[in-house]
Amino acid sequence: MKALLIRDLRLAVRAGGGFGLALAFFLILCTLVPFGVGPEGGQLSRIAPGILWVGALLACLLSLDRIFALDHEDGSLDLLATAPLPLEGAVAIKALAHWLTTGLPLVIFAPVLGLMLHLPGPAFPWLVVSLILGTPALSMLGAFGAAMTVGLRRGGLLLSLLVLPLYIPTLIFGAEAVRRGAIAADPAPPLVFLAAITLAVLALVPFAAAAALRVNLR
Amino acid sequence: MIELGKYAGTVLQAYGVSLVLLLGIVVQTIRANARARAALQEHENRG
Amino acid sequence: MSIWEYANPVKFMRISGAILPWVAAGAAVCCIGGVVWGFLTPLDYRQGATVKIIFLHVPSALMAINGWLMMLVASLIWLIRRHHVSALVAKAAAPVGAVMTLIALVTGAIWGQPMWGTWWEWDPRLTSFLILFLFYLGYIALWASVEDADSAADLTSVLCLVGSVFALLSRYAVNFWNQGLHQGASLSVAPGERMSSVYKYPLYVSMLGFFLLFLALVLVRTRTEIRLRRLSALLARENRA
Amino acid sequence: MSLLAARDLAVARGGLRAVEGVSFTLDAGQALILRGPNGIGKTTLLRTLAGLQAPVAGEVAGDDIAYAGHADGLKPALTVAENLHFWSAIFGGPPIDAALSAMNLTELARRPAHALSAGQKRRLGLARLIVTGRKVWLLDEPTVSLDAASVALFADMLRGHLGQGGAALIATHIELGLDAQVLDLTPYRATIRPPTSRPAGFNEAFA
Repeated sequence: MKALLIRDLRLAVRAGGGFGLALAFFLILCTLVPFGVGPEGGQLSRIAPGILWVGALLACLLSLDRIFALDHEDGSLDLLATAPLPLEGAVAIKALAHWLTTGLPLVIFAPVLGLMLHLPGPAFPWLVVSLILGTPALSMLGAFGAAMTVGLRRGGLLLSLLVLPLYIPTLIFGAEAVRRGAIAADPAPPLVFLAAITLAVLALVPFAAAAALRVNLR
Repeated sequence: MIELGKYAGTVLQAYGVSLVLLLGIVVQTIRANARARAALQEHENRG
Repeated sequence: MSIWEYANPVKFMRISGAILPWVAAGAAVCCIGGVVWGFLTPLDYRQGATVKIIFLHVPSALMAINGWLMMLVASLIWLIRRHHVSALVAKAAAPVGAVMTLIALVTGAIWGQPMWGTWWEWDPRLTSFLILFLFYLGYIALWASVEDADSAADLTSVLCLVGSVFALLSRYAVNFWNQGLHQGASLSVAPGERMSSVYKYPLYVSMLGFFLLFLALVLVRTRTEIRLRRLSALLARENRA
Repeated sequence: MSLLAARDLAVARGGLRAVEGVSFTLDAGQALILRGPNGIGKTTLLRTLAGLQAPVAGEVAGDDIAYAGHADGLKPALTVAENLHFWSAIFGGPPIDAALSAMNLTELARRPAHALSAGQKRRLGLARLIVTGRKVWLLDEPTVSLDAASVALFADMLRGHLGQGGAALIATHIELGLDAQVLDLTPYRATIRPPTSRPAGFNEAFA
């Protein structure tokens, strides 16, 4: 398991494309919003929690179809399937590698973009907490989508159509937590729901993803 | 006859759109069935 | 060569062929009967004529949900017993369920328009039907983009299972999200809620009508899928021989 | 006890049975050459034996299996040594220097895989087999894009593996100079599926 994680992280660093792409997309998205919505601080700060969360979610989505596609093309997916490592474990490791290379940088980078969008002061800690709790679910659900669409033509487009509806509960609770943090209301209930969803996803989705992978490996 | 009151427009709109959607799926279903039946028939005659 | 050895599709085609005319006739009678009977009921003192939209909104909403449940059951049968016809039933039911969801959305929005003053209101119930519609689209798109039929059946079944859990989850997340913003919709005629009986019976008839219509459409579409599969199976055998 | 045994095995591709009724056993030190016209199902049979897909009928006994398909499973961004280290860690196999020397890759160890020629990549893919530490090798056209010298090198490595009590099932058309039996799949080509048996997929259930 560890070897797979180290290899994937090394590949991401060496290829360099991975997390840089997602961060750049997140930055561009958050700079486009004021052009569309207008520069007034009041309006921006009201929609900042939602924009930051939708931005992080879309940035996560961007790099998902590479998770299995590269291994599928060069044949290492077949070899991994014949290895003693359970496929569910391999999927979980792939999702973890995606989270470390994409999810985590988004969490660290989000407050900077929060400043740009005039996010109210008290909301910043809750933005980071909600993203830390929510992005693992985004990566795992994304791995499920990637496993479903590996080897399909136009898989990337299909991946977002399949995965985005699955992101809705995480987005609702995540953005709500930040919004409540902004108005100094109690963000605990949405955060608890968010954590519950993420834990459930991390526990159950690998099995669905592995099943989909086995079908596509046939 | 049937007295609809001031919301007549709304009701007719709802029924109109629903009718269009229902007819759409019914017609598409029947046409697809006919096409499949013809294709199978043509293949089995040729086969 | 045209006899199908393995009885399964033949048995289904025979049974569905027999009951189809009855189901279709029943659908026509109940749908039209229910709606016309509904039109004859008196106006609601508060909502005026818009209450008549109930005879479309509630049955279609019910069939939208039952349609997905039917696909879920068919997917489970496919995964567990590899029953080829049940996979095709699931594929056939998806577009019909999607249209039912669309009707429920449109009639719900139009019905609420006078009350809410806007064409689209992010009411928790309507929004969950919108989310269900997204799941339907994903399911149909997945069937369309996988070439091999067996892989397509497996993948769509897995998607149906995961989608069902998340559709339910979204249903409650939306409740949490909308309550958090402002007061829920004033209009909430959930099926089975106590309603003056003058509306109840035409509603039951149109519900039965929509169910039979749904069944008829799914049967016809399943027969279409079976014919298409049979054609490609014959072609596959020819190419390989 | 045989390392790998198949009893009355039937495999399918695209929902149609390719071959059926295949039975054989593979003991330590034994090699078996898989022959048959293209498209009969050699690759499908190997993938089923490797566990990548379920057989339609019959069973497969044997779990100490390493599979090598057409693609070598190499990461271009990693060096030769890193690729082998990775597979050795995944399969829990022996250290990589034996594999490097066996396929004459020792001086290429530091070179990233994208800078290798097709032949060198193939040799690295085959060297991976040693690193898995598995006894039974399932090889699908292993000598593709190998020059004569490399084929001889591979044949020696294979003899070494068999000598140490390993076994191999190889789908290939060229002569490797091994004293191995031949399993020709032509007589096992699947006929029309008998009505009572389970269909392999849509193409059999509906034809």
